[in-house]
Amino acid sequence: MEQPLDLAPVETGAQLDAVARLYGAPMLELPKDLYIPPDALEVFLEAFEGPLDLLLYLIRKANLDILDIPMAPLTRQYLGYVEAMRRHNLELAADYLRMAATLLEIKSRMLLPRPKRVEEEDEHDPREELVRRLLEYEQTKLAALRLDALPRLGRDFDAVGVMVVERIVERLPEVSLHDLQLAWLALMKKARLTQHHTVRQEELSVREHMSLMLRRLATGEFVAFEAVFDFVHGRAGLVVGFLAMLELVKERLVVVTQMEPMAPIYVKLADAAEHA
Amino acid sequence: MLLNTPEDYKRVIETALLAASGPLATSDLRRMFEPDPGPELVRKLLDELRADWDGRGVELVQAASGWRFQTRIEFQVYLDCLKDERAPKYSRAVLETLAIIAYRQPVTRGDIEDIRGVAVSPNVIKTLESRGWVDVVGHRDTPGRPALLATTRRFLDDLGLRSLSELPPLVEIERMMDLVEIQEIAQPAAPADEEQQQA
Amino acid sequence: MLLNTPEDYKRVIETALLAASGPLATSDLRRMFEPDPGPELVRKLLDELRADWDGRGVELVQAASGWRFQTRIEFQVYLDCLKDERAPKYSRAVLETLAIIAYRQPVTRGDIEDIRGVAVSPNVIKTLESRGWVDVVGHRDTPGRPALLATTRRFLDDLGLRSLSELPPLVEIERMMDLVEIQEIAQPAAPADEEQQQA
Repeated sequence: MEQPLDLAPVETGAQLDAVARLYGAPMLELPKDLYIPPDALEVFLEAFEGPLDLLLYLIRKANLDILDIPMAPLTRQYLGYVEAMRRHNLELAADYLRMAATLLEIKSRMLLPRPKRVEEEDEHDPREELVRRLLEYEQTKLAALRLDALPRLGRDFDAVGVMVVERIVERLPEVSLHDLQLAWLALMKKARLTQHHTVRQEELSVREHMSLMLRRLATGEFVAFEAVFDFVHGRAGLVVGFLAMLELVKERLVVVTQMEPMAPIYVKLADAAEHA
Repeated sequence: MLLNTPEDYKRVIETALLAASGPLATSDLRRMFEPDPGPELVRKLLDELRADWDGRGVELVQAASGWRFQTRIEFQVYLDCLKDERAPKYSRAVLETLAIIAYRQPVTRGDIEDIRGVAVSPNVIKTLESRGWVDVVGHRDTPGRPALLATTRRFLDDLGLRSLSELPPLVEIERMMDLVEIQEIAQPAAPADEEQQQA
Repeated sequence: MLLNTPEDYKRVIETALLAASGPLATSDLRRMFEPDPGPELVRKLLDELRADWDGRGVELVQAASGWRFQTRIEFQVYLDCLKDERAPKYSRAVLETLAIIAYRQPVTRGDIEDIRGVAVSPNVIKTLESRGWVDVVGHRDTPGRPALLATTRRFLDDLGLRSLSELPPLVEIERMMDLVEIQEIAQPAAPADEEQQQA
């Protein structure tokens, strides 16, 4: 398949700009003689975004009617480029080869004699799909140019953003009861502690009283037994308080002393007692 | 500071818009006040503000996600002198891919490759994603479940558009068949570009 | 855009300062113009600008490294409403430790470690103490005399509880344990979060 490259005429550098503007891509013509410096070919092909772009260029350049593309010369030209690429050992993208096969197939189908009087709907122009793709791609190229021309933040204008002066107020995390509940649930699940660590409501009151009593005894002094209790909550409060006291004693957190039967009872923090 | 007159409200709105890091919706602006002045008053004050700023170097515009003060294009040539780096210039591959996503969304990478006739480099998509203009909005229910790409609100904001319907209309296929017109359309009407290159 | 009058220069300077990401020195501002208007004119225009902005929500100030527009402090209360900050959240370690102290008080750090199965970082306790939710109510009479931790009055107040017995009933928790797998718990089902995302 040794064909001379049937390229458009050589253009001067001055014309390059104009061509580039017409099609939105930098165009570079190859010299007409047979030897093409590999660099030039590479640069030429890099100007195209792919086979569709190259085909569009060839069609528009030659002023061809896109609805009635003469397949033979177009295919010949296209294959000329592909062959040149191959000869110069340029990495030939698979997309270019696929397009070559498509063009050859369309060309051969157009050479087939058309059956007479075929129903109109069945009569497809073999070029139809190619034309559709070319037009769709051209539409995309134009859309890209228009998008690029829209005023764009950072390039054509900037957003205004003056400094905000503020006194820093630290925001502390919020914790909801739900969060606590979930945390406890996760703990129980993780440690499989369900059996040992479930807490009943009553027990919570006891625990609260334990903390309260410890606070009351915080001075480390002996405190009269009655003074440790809360009388405002009535009987129930006293019961809970007593249970809390028993728990504190059991956990050896407090020491309860009585010098002799019927004498006043005193309570004191266990550690304070030890160091007294 | 107490707000008594509509003028006071306007000052607060103006200040918020001047200080905001992105566009503010009218609902955002209303959130600042207690009681809520309602959408009509806020809208009216925004219109007044826009008129107040007429003829200045900064204008109040409405983009997709709300209102924003932005510099006028004519002032960019001066502001560019203060910038350390030039705004990125996108390649044809990036711009064409963006155009396909913008006009035909949601699309897969395969759709883009079909239209452009070449493989899409992952860098092209990455460029658009890291600019915040494109993201994955789902997956097509076909083998491989390819990601569906769409443009973001940020894309509209950055181009000063309120919605996709404000994109320049696609050139109709029928018109493209006329070669002469194509030449006119294809003229990149971007004077800003040229200025930048000179700068 | 050509600049003819000092007023034109002032517009450009104002625009540059409004759009700048940091303070601009007069030397920066002069760089925008060709020919250089000189420091006196720029300084004079800056003074004029400062006066122009008097009484607005934004003021022109001279900082160490140059001039900048900034919001007036009185407007902070309004601008704060626009902040899209997520409320900070305590780590799981902090929440679990707090739950253990609340439900099992008074407890030592060792108790907490036994229940959680991992070492408790001193920072976790410090976080809860500095919040005023936990304090030391005594020491256990064992070797090392470890501190006994309990929740405070402030903890109850901040969570809107009158007493510890108003903590979520654990019976209910146990029932939940039977019904659901933990996976649902892993998702923070905080309605506040969703509201923020909509905003």
